[in-house]
Amino acid sequence: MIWVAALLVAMMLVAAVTVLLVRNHIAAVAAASLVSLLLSVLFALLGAPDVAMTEAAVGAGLSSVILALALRRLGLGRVKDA
Amino acid sequence: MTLNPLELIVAAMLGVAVLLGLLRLIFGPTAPDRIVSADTISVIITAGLTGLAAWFGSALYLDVALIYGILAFVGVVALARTIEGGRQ
Amino acid sequence: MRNLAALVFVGGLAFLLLVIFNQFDFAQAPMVIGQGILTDAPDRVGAANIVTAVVLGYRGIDTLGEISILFAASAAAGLVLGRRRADARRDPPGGFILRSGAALLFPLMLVVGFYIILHGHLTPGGGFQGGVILAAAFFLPLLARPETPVNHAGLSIVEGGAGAVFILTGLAALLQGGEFLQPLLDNGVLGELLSAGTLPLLYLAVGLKVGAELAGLMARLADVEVDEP
Amino acid sequence: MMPIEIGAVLYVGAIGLVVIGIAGIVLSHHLFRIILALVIAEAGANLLLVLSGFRWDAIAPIITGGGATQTMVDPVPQAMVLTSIVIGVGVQALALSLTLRAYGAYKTLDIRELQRRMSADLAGEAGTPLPQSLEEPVGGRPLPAAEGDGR
Repeated sequence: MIWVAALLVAMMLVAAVTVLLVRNHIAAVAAASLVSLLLSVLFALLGAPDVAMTEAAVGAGLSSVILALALRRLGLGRVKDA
Repeated sequence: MTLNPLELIVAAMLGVAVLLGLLRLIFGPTAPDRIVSADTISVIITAGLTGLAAWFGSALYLDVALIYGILAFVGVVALARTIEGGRQ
Repeated sequence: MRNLAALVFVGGLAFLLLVIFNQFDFAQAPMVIGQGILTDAPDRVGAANIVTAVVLGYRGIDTLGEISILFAASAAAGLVLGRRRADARRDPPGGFILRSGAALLFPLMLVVGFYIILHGHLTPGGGFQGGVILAAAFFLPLLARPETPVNHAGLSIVEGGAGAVFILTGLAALLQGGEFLQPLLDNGVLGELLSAGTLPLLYLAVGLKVGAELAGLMARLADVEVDEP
Repeated sequence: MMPIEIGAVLYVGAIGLVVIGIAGIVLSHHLFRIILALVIAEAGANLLLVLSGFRWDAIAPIITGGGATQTMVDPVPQAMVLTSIVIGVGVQALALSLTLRAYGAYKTLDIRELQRRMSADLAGEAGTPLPQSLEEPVGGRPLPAAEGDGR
């Protein structure tokens, strides 16, 4: 269990740093939703399935939908050339 | 709570898969790469949650995986629509 | 200079938090209230999910405050965003796959959402999670076809009615001589669908309210117009 | 031995999320990035709360079938975190709608630029001279005279 938890924590921290450092806003939203996803697995591991479900629903789904809608309205969502 | 060899193999495979996806998320050159990698990771993590349910021997965690699968799909669709709107 | 000060502050904060939590024994915290609730809840509230018993039974008035805060936030966001002009440009509809996928997923997501809400006292889940799924279910067709009309008046009626049901259930407990929001009715058999008194009714109200609020919020957010730079 | 190690790992994760989030809030200059950092800090705080209720050899606080009483984790922090997550998304939506309005009014999301335009707008509205900038070229701290005048 300790290795699973350590791996999850390490990936979560990497994704959190990615949110702040990545230049593209869409990628930042994707990384933030990844932080929520990994956090919800951690919650499930810690014996809190209720909280894990809420975090998965809100953090992974609703929050990224709201952020993506706002990005679209802000006009920041356009794709740069490859 | 120790893992038997089969569970260990499953956990290692899932971990390596998520790590590979994470590499693409960090170094992916374009935004669509990163969104696709986030979607891939969410699918892998759904599989991990069902594996967690098997490991704990409790069906309660399957509900979590169900919710996870549905809402990750909606979130990725919203992100994809955002990119699509920007290209016109 | 400012960044340096900020970094020093953040590092100090990390050090402070680590030192504080180093004092606690991990996973050995005394569970005074938690242990009491764990032994007391199955008999008194009758919900198999103790977290539901805490959210709606022991801390019901906190939940009322929470849905009030959520209502205030969504109402304020709607007020700030405002209405769109009738002649504003709309987004193009989605592709074929997205349109048929949304039509296919809509009833399935409704079923899953109501399942999560109504089984909130038996399995993990409940009003908040199910409400989020309902909101996503009603938002998905809007994502596929942006010209779909949104019935904001109907959403307001559902939201207000659900909130009224929540408060009326609390007042009914008050009329019967109990406390506000005290669970009524018979507890039933632990682990059956119709058990735990009024808890499923309260969670249904919470779920409909959260779903209506979030669906209205997302529809407004998708509708708002900002001039493209 | 084992419990201490895994506790340290989990606490480092939670505190790391909080610290990364706060660093992002303080160091970013873009409003959207600040909201994302707020989300991360909130997630870390939630993890810290759930960790405080965790116990070894305990199962999730849901009674399943048998009725054999096992030890369960503390349900009270979980209920609190449930509340906190849902309120967090409401706050996030409100912040995003305010951001959208600010962008509609001032056409920028950089907070320094936003503050400059906003104070210029306010000064123009009130008919007062433009307040001096608090950012000094050298020394890095505002002059004492700049405190009183202006706003």
